[in-house]
This record gives sequence, C-alpha cells and structure tokens, in this order.
Amino acid sequence: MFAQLIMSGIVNGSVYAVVALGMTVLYRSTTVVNFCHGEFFMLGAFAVLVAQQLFGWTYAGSIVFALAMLFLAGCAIERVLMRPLQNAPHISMAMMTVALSYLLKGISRFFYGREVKPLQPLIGGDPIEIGSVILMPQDVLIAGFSLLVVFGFFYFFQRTETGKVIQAASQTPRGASLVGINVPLLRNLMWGVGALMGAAAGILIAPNTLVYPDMGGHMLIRAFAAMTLGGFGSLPGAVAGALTLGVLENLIGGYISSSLVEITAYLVIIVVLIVRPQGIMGEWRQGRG
Amino acid sequence: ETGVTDTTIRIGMFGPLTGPTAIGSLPLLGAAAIYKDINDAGGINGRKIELSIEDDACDPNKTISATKKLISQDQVFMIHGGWCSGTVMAIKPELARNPQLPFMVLGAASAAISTPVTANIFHPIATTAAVTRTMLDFALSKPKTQRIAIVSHSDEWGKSHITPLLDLMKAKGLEPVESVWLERGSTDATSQLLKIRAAKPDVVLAILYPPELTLYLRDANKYGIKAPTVTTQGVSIEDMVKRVGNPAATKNLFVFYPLSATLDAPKFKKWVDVYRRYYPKEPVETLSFMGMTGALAIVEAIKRSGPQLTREKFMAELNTLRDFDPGIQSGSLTFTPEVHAGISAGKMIYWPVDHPEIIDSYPAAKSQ
Amino acid sequence: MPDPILRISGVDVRYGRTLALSDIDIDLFEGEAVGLLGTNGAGKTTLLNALSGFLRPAAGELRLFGASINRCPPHVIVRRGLLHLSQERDLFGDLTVHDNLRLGSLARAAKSFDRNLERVCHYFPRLKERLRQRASTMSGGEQQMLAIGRALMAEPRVLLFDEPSAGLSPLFVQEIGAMMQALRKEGEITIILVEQNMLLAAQVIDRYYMLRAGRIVARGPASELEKDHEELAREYYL
Amino acid sequence: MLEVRNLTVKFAGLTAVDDLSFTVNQGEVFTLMGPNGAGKTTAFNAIGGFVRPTAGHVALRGQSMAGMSPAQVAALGIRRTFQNNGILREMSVLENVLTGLELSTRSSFWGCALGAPGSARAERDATRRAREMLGQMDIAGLADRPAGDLSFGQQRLVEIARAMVAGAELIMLDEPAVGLSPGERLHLGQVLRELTAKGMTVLLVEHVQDLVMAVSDQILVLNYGKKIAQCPPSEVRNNKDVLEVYLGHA
Amino acid sequence: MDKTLSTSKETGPMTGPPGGSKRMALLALLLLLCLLPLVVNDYLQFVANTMLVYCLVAVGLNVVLGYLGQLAFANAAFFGIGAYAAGLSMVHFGLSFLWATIIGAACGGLAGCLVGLPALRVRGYYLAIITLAFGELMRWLYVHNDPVTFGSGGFNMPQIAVFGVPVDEQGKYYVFLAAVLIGVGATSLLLRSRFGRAFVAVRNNELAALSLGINVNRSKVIAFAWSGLITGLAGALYAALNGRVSPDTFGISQMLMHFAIVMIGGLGSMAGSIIGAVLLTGMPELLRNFPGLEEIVFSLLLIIVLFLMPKGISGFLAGRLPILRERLYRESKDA
Ligand SMILES: Nc1ncnc2c1ncn2[C@@H]1O[C@H](COP(=O)(O)OP(=O)(O)OP(=O)(O)O)[C@@H](O)[C@H]1O
Ligand SMILES: Nc1ncnc2c1ncn2[C@@H]1O[C@H](COP(=O)(O)OP(=O)(O)OP(=O)(O)O)[C@@H](O)[C@H]1O
Ligand SMILES: [Mg+2]
Ligand SMILES: [Mg+2]
Repeated sequence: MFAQLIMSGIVNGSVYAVVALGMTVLYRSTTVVNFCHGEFFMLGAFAVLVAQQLFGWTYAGSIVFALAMLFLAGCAIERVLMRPLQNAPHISMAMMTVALSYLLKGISRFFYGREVKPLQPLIGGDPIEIGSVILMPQDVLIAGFSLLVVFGFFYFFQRTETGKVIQAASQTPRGASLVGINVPLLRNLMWGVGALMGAAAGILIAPNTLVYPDMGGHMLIRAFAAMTLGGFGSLPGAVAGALTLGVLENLIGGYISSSLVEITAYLVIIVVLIVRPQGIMGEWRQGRG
Repeated sequence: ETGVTDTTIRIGMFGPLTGPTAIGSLPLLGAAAIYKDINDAGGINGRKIELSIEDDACDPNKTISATKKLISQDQVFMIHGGWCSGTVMAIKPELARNPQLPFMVLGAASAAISTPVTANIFHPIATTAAVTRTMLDFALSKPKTQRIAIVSHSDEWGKSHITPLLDLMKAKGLEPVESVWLERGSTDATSQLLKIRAAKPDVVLAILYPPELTLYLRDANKYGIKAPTVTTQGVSIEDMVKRVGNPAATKNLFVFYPLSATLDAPKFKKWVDVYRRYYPKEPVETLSFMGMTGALAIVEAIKRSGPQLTREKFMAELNTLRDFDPGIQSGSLTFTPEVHAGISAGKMIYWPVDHPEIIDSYPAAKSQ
Repeated sequence: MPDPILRISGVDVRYGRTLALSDIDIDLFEGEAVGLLGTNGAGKTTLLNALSGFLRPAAGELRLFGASINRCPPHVIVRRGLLHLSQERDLFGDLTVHDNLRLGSLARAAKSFDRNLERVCHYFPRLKERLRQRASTMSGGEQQMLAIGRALMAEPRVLLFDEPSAGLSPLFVQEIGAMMQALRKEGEITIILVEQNMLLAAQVIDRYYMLRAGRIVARGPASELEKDHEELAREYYL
Repeated sequence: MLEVRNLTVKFAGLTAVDDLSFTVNQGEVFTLMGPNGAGKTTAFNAIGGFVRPTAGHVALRGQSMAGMSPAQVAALGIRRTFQNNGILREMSVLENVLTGLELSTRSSFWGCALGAPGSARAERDATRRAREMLGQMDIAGLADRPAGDLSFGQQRLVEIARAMVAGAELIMLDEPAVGLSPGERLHLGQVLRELTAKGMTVLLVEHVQDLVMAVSDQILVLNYGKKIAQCPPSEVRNNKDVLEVYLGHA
Repeated sequence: MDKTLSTSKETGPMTGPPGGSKRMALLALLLLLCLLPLVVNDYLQFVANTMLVYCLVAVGLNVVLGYLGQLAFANAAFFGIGAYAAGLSMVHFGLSFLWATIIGAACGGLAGCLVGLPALRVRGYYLAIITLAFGELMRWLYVHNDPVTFGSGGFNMPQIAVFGVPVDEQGKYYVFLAAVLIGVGATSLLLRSRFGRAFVAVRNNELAALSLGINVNRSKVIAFAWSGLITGLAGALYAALNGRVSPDTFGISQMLMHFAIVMIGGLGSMAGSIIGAVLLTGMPELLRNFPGLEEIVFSLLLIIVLFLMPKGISGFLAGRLPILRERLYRESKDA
C-alpha cells in the first residue's frame, strides 16, 4: 500500500507540477500570479473535445489544435487585457486575471454548464503492475511529460541568455527597455507559453477527471500550494513542491484520515510559511503584491 | 388568494439552473413540462399555471433571496423547488415564517427536510432515509454480506445520507468496515481506494456525485476492487456508464432508481414524450423525471380544491393524497398531516451489458 | 550645415492634464554635447523620457537620424543607438554586475562584449572588483557607475545623461567629466547632459539650454557657464 | 551627543565599515565624507538599526542603542533620509510630512476611531506643523500633489522636510543634495544652519563640496571603511590623504 | 451608539475639506435611507439589508487591501468567524442578538490579530496564500466539527430580537444601518488619523516608515485586527440577515466577491467601498432573469472598471465630483 500511495502521489504531483510550472514561468517573466491558469487548464481540455466532436479531428490533431489555440489565447489576453494595465498597481493585474477566470468559466458554463464530458486516455492499455504497484499507461505518460517540461524550462531560465533577459525584464521593466529589450513582446510570448502549459496539463489530466467548466479551480489551489512549498518563482521548487504535495496527500489520506486530503494543501502552506516564509527553495525576493 | 386570479395560478420554482450542479435543473424542466402540458390541455378549473422560475445555483444564500422574491415580489401561490438539500434547509426558517405558503420539494432528498414534519413543506421524493434503507437492504440481500464499506462526500448532501444509513446499520448490528471521505473536485481516489481494498468489503456504498463516482469507479477497477458498488439516486446509470467509458468498471454498479421503469420502457414513453415535447434539446435522464410526480400532485390537489382555490384548501387536499401514482416514481405518493415524506420505496438499477435493468435484490432476480 | 542627428521641434509633453513641457526646440549635431539645465521640476527628466520613448509627446516631433521616433517604443530607440542613463538608474537589482553589463550589450553590441567590458572596467575599476556582486547591494555611487557602464556597453551613438554625477565623489566627478570628453573624442558620441554641477557641465558641453517650468528660457555657449556660477544660480534658479 | 565607538560592519568577505569611532556634539553639523563605497551609508544604517554591526557600539546621550530596531531608534529622536529615495509615493506631500510626525502626534487609537476631541486636536496640530515645515522648505505649493508625481529633486526636498518636521534631536541626511539645483542647495544649507542654531544636531553624508564646506562643523573622511581624517572644513583641503583619495587635485 | 452617531454627524463619516455642503448632502442621504423601509417590499428590503452588510465587508477589506496594501485573502474567513461566533453563541448559549453581534465582531477582531501575525513575516503572494489557506482551514473546521458547528449543512439562527423586541426585515434594516454608520464612521475617522497614514506608509515603503518611527508590525496587526473586527461585525449581521449559517458561504468565491467589490468601488476609498457593495450586491438581483449571465456580466464589469477606471468607480467620480474626494489627513479647521 505504501508503495502504491507514493507512486500515485508522484503521478498526481506530476500534474500539479505541470500546472505549477505554467504559473511559475509566467510569474518569473511577468511577476503576475495568474488566477485564470485553472481556466487555461480547463479550456485546453475543452478545445480538444470541441475539435474532436465538432470538427471530427483525430486525437493528435485535436491536441495540436488545442495547444495552438491556447498559445494564441494567452498572447491575445496579454495584448488586449494585461498590457493596458502594465503601469497599474499589481493588484489590478491580479484582479484582471481573476475577472478573466470568471469570464472564461462563465462562458464555458454557458455552453457546457450541465455537461461533464469524458475524454479518452491519451494512451490506453491495461494497467501495468510492478510488484504491488499498479499504474495506468496514462500515468506514466503524465510523469514523463512533466519531467521533460521541468528540465526544458530549467535549462531555459538557468542557462540561456533569453532566460536571463526574461527574468531581468520582469524585475525592472524600465531598465530592460533601457537596454533595448522588447519587453512587451517577451511578456506576450510568455503569456502564450503559460497558457499553453496550462492547456497541456489540462489535456493530460482530463481523461482521469472528465472535462467540466469547474475543473480548473481545484487544480489552481494545488498549484499555489506547490509553488508556496517550493518558493514562488523557483522552477525546481515548484516541481519538488508539487511532488511532495501529491505524495503527502496520499499518505495523509491513506494513513491518517481521508477527511484531511482536501486540506493537506492548505496545511502544507500554513506550516511551510510559518516555518520558512520564503518557501523551501525560494530566494527571498519580495513580491510586488 | 395570493397568486391566484380567475385565469391563472402563479407557481414559483427554483433550482440550480447554473453553476457546478446545473445538472439539477433537469428535474425542474421535467416539472415545468408537466405544467405546460396541463396548460396546453386547458388548465385546471379554468386556470392556467404561470411559472416564476428562479436560479438558486445550489447556493443557500441565493435561495433565501430567491424565495423572498417569489413570496413578496412575485406573490406566488406556492413554491415548487429545490434540488440541493442545503438550499431547502436554508429556507426552512423563511417557510416557517410564512406558514400559509405551500412548498413542494422538487428534488432535494435530505430526510431532515420533512422529518420532523413542517405543515407547509411537502416532500414527494424518496428521502435519503428511504434511499439508504433501500441501498442497505439491497446490499444485504446478497448472501453472506457482512462487510460494508462506505465512501462519501462530507457535504450536507453526503451527511444527510450517512446519518440515516449509520442509524439503520446500527439497528441491524452492523458497523462499516471502512468509511472514507472523498471530497468534491478530487482528482484522485487512490488513498481512499487502497483503504477500502484493505478492508476487503463485500459491498461498497458510494454516496458520491457523478464526477467523483466516475473517478471512484475507474480507480476501483484499476485497483481490482471486485465488490459491487451501491449508490444513490444522485446519479443516473446511463450517464455513469457513458462517463466511465469502461463496461468492466460499471457492470457491478447498482444505482438507486426512483422511477417506475427504465427510460426506454414502453410504459414510460408517455412521460418521455411530454418532456421531449417541451424541452427537445435537453438530455433525457433519470433526473429529468424526478420532479414530475410532485408537479402532478400539485395539479391534482389544485383540481380537488375546486374553483374557490385557497392555499389552506390546497394544503388540506395535499394532506389527503393517498397512494397517488401517476406511474412515474417507483412507489406511490401518500401525504398525511403526520407524514410529508410521501415516497418510501425505490428500486435498484444496473447495466449488465448494453442496457439498464431494474432489480430488487442481489443477485439480479429480475422483478419485471 | 549637416543634418542634425536629433531634432526636437515644437514638442509638448503632458502628464494627464498638466503641461510639463511646452514648445521645446532643440537641434543636436553629430559629435556635439548639449547641456540641459534648470531647477528641480523644470522638466529636464521629462524631456529625456520623451526622447527615449517612455513618454509620448502631445505635440511636435522628435527625429532621430532623420526618422521620426514619436511613436517608437523605448527598445526600438535604444536599438537605433540612443541610450538613456536615467535618474533612478533602473538597474537589475537581483542580477550581478556582470549580468547587468552583459544585458546592456545584448541589443546592439553583443559581439564586441569583451572589448566593451574591458573599456568599462578601465573607466570604473571598482566594477571590475565587484563583477559578482548583486547590483542592489552596491553603494549609491557604485550603482551610478554601473548604470553608466551598462549604457556604454551598447556602444551608443547618442547618450542622454540624467545627472551622471549624482552621488559620486568629487574625484570621480572629475573622472566622469574626463570620460565624457574622451567619449566624444574617440567615439563620435553625441551627448545630452542634464547636470546640476555647473563645473562639470561647463567642462563637457558645447552649448546649453536652460529650462524653467517646461519652457526653454535661455540658451547659449558653454563659456557663459564658466562665469561666476553663484550669479548664474541666482539668475536662473531662484 | 551621539557616540560611535569601534563600529565595524562586515558583509560576506567585505569589511564595509572598519573600526570607526567618532562623537557628534549637540547642535553641530557633522559630515561623513569619502569615496564611493567607503562605507558611509553602511555606517548610517548601522546607527539607524537597519544593519546589525559586527562589532562596536553606538550610544545616544550615553544610552546604548545596541540591538535596537529602526522604529526604536526613531523613537529616541533620530530621523534619517535615504540615499535612494524613501518617499511615500502614493501619499500627498502633506501626508508624507505628516508621517514624520507619527511619534509626536498624541492621538490614541480609540480616540481616533471614535472621534474624541483630544485626538482630533492632536491631528489638527500635526497638520499645522506639517504645513509650516513645507513653508520653511519653500514647497508649500506642492502640499496636495501626490508625492510620486514630483520630480526627483522635489521628492528629495519632501523627504528632507519629513525628516526635520518632528524637531528630532538628531537627523541623519544621506546625500540630501543629490538632484537639488544650486539654488535649492543654498537654501538647504540655510535651513540646516537655522535648525542647528535651534539645537538640532545633523549627521550628514554628502559629496557636494559647496554644501559641505558651507555648513559643516566637523568633517570625517572615510576610505575603505576606515577613518583617514577628522577636522573642521577649513583644514580638509590641506590633508594630503583626503586630496589623494577623495577630492582630487582639481 | 448615540455618542458615535453624533460625532460622526459632526464630522460626517466621509467629510473632508469641503465641509458644509457635504455634510448637508450626507444628512439628506441618511434621512432618505431611514425612510426607505416605508416604500419597499420584503424582498427589496432583504436586498437593501444585504447591501448594508456588504458595505461593512467592503470597508473592512479596504482597510487591509487598500490602505495597508497587503494582499490578504482572510476576510471571507473573518466574515465566517463573525457569523459562526454570533450564531453559535445564540444557539449554544442563548445570548441575545446584540451580545452575539458584539461577540461576532470581537472574534473577527481576534482572528484579525491572529492573521496579522504571519503578515509580519510573510508578504506579497505568500501572504495571499497563507491567508487563503487560513480561510479554507476554518471552513474545514466548520464542516468536520458537527457537534459544535453542525457540520456541512450549517444551522439556522434563532429569532432575532433587540432589547427583547423581535425584529423583522424592516427592523433588521435599522439595526444594520446603525451598525454601518458606526462601523464606517469609525473606520474613516481612524483612517484619516495617524493610524491610517501609518497604514499607507507601510504600504508604500516599509523601510522609510520604520525610519519615521512608525511601528510597522504594530500597524499591520492593528489594521488586520480592525479589518477583522469590522468584517466580523458584518458576519454577525449576515447570519442574522439570512437566518442561516453554513460553511460553503465563506469560501473562495465569497472572498473574490469582496475583492471585486473593493476593486470596482475603488481601492483605498470609503465611498468606493460603499458604491462597490451596493453595485455588486444589487447586480445579481437585477440579473435574476438571465441565469448564466451573472458570472459573465460580473467579470466584464470588473474588466471594464479595471480598464477605464484604474482607481475604481469612486476614483473616477472623484475626478469629476470634488465632493467625493477623500483625504487621509485631517485638515485643520482654522487653516
Ligand atoms: N508622473 C508624473 N505625473 C505628474 N506630474 C509629473 C510626473 N512626473 C513629473 N511631473 C511633474 O513635471 C514637472 C517636471 O518634472 P521633471 O521630472 O521633468 O523635472 P526635472 O527637471 O527632471 O527635475 P529634477 O531636477 O528635480 O529631477 C515637475 O513639476 C513634476 O512635478
Ligand atoms: N548587503 C551588502 N552586501 C555586500 N556588500 C555590500 C552590501 N551593502 C553594501 N555593500 C558594500 O559595502 C561598501 C560600502 O557601501 P556603502 O553603501 O556604505 O558606501 P557609501 O560610502 O555610502 O558610498 P556612496 O557614496 O557611493 O553612497 C560598498 O562597496 C558596497 O558595495
Ligand atoms: Mg529629473
Ligand atoms: Mg551611500
């Protein structure tokens, strides 16, 4: 049982990690914490569904379509909604993402309010048994994908010039302009990437959870917890936080009480922040909020 | 009388038209279809029914203001509404403050709504007490069933089932071998399932909404839990089979079934047609018919009250309703001044291969 | 006469409804250094911000190398070769000195990074000692050096200095003066200098413009500044 | 009045202030000078409780200030300005100056919440004093502008006014003249003189020589955290070390 | 109560410099408000009462969010704590409504202190998240402590009576109105005193505030406690308003509603809080006939305001109507 709890915890944690990474990337590059990331998550899954059912596309085609749509949506949102606010107080930007989250949820509820749609697994097949541990092929895919994304971004931010530029632009946008960095373009792209990451996570997990307008909300809070645990803005932190949270949830549910599963994330947040206010891996950077 | 003119009777309705539980708007539509059908057939005693429909989004506070609006702004004759137990519980004080106002529950099942009885609240569906009794009886009808595990939500709805269930079990000298919470919106049920698996139950009583039940069934299949799952009327079998998308995972699922026949049965066609006539685009599910008996009971009581319709007379007539059975619900409806929980029986349904079948006891000894 | 490198004609700048600059006309020729003087709140910084694209003029035209830059965003202007050394410095506080300089060279002169780095370290040996220190922990003067160094890394053709001597010690002020003169000589850099330190200004510039309440109230050759500056101060600043 | 003894501040591997000792007397303007990065601001921070000294101690009127938080230091009657702008951007100029009176406004919490007359009076007095101070600094006209909208130099003036308004015993000004026009510098010099005449003590860090020479009573020159000279302004120009590392031979 | 009312008349809860005409306008408004129950039915009265409660909520949140500038998500929890404390003390201990309200406010204030403590160490988004977690933890406690809190279903409030006289919807209105006048009046007085200035100073620049002798920690705790007190008071009234207290009411959507009210009304503005509260509690009622549009309209409204009125509706109006202008400092009468 222990091994199974750990393994499923890791699989769950991987999904949290992809969600948290999407938010972390955006936070790193714009200092905005995106409260509508959960909706990107939801829209990604819906886009696949729509492409499949309305246009009759193949699964792979639909996924490409969904990712592309969400990338464009992210860019558009930055251009239309966020850019005009770039000089506004930080909380206005946070509220804008909140408003957006309501809007996207409202719209999708308007069309799909009563429906909860199933999505077939990306890869089917029988459960894989390794000793006492049972995993679905989909689970393995999820874990593998998030590993890939994590390393990709880690490399990008830590090793490439562009990564550094993005970080610089987020801390001192005026300074970045002063050295000739196209700050608006960078922001725009990063929003696109953030949305795409959200969609990817959504598509990965949707076969397990079904597709419905509220599917993003619960994920968001887990991602927050993961980010807090690892320290805002830290990529490895987000991943470590997400995996820890996934495993903790399972262990607490399995060994203490299933009533605690839903608040594990919150307990973790509170304990971590009281003991170490900057998260486990976070450097002490003051958020502008 | 309030809400009544020479040609109309105004009835207020509310239900979750929007929000995460918007699926609960289906019973409202079913009831509304009955009213429209009656109107198209000429109305009752020369009066047509006018509906004031409010959205409660399954939110108790919204329901309170909706009720106040129906009562004092729209001046309705009576209210027929409530799919979420929490919303109906929330307006009980308001209803107590307006003892002359008749209230018919639309689909909320919590036993606490009608027990103890409130004079103006009528409950024409199988209450959670009735549902859990049926579920338990069904579970115990399987030979040698000893070990019962429970998985449930911890919200009001979940607890309104758990409480009577545990009481019933205790009365039979039983204890659940394992009892776990699965929260709404969960994306994983591993820890709960492993606990259940470790308890080696003969049967699992699942008090879950559709999304979580889906998750549960899929994971149960994955972890090789073979015990049958018995669940409430909160889900419909067709929907679950579709959602889970894996026949192996649903073949051992038994759902409390509030209706008299499967939706595709010829004898039920009449009701499906009524519903389709007025809501051709809406899904036809078990839920769609849960409000109909209440609506028909209202129509019946209004009819019996005669042309001089008053609330008082109307409630008196409701209280005399005995074995009222239009053929929708699995049992007949009886209201007495002492008992407003009008339906006390139900059946179980399952999906052996490619269509649903109604059964009374396990193993499937067919009842019809 | 050759065409001006930078032409400011009839420029107005507004903050909401208040007019911060009105009808500014300045022409700047290749290799020239022009001083912009004025009391606090006269509008000097506002003018520089308009030139570097952070503010849009409400009227008038700005032309850099013959092309209008009225609607250009800051990064485009920087890439054309106009660098602004701002009063707030706008350094990347969390990055090291080295990274700050590296980013400074990225847009225009990424290839000649090493050469430029050497040059900056030559002007400011202190930076060389502290290449690994985080910019935000540097002392005020050191940050000023870094800001100047970062601007130089881009091999600017026009440099806007907003009080470069702010916070620098007297010895360093002299060195900066020397540096600016050297820049003009070797690199054909054109300079706009905002400065409260008359001595420094007089050393570097050819001509000056005096701003008051958003208007140009006087102009003249640098030699005028070298007369008794107590008197100048009384004349223009009080 | 202020006594600094053997003050040492180290940052990872770097000694920013090295065994610094000096005494400031009441009513004088005491100036710290020195090349960039000599440790002047760090010394200020150590006195004001913003960094913890590695060694040494600081005392005001014989009372040790070891381990005090910035707020406690302020409560002793010490105010400071910041080299990199400590303006409260979203408040008006008048409110900025009013916050300088935080400690000397005798209004109580419940008094304020319930509108008690005593507290209301205290608040009104504070406003009057703040306006007077703005007048003294010649920026009364800016009183209702949001401080964040002011020019750099104007903000400096507000910050100085805010430090001086409460009539603190000791004010520490970190390069107050940066960004000020020559006219304002002259004016600042006058104001400082007036205040010291009333018994206020000033600890000044400044590179602008006109101001330093005009107002200082004592000058201490630092280099690499170490004191290299301490003398009245008239003698500074004769000190070879100082010319060498700081003033240059201009 | 009388005392505060009279003093708030003296200066007016929101009066600033213009003085006279503003005071008259406020008095007239107050009079109109007092007459309102004569012309509305029970339902509209209920809506009006809800608006009053949310006025307090918005004012309470604004203290922390708009003035202290801390991104804290705990106010829905304070709201819940106020409601539960008031409700449970009536149910379990049979306290009278007035005492229960006081207890609700006090518990809110205590919770505020408690949340203020992490705010000393944790800031920015970390604070946002730890406060969010606090709120959810409280909700979990309500759900899983059936014997005390009656679990996920919540509980019904006993009949409300003031000085032994049972109050109906109209009666509640007057009680609520008095509470709002006291709460809003005291808050705006406080904000215009040195305490309010300290809050804003902390928001702008903690280091500078420290150097001015502002006790940053104390200011934070005070602001949180006051915010908790006002919001707890609102919670107690909310319990009385609905006659029912249940845990789901005090979740994240409640919190976002509060945020939206404050942002739409105007950060750091008392008048804005009130405008926002009235607007956003009124809106869902107006949209009753368009189910499904509420979320969309709500978010569009928020987006439009963020776009066109960066300082919220009150900031927008204050640019045009000087009477709405608010200042932090208290102007001397004779200057
Ligand atoms: N963001 C702003 N909003 C409104 N007014 C502003 C803003 N920035 C500057 N001002 C006003 O515009 C005028 C010019 O300001 P500017 O910063 O250009 O002055 P400056 O000449 O650079 O002064 P200093 O020497 O003090 O730096 C000042 O009166 C200032 O108050
Ligand atoms: N947190 C820190 N970490 C590392 N080094 C620091 C830190 N703070 C200051 N220093 C270094 O300590 C030295 C002294 O800094 P300080 O700010 O006291 O100089 P200063 O005398 O005020 O110079 P300036 O005249 O340029 O303002 C500088 O070299 C600076 O880089
Ligand atoms: Mg300037
Ligand atoms: Mg310094």
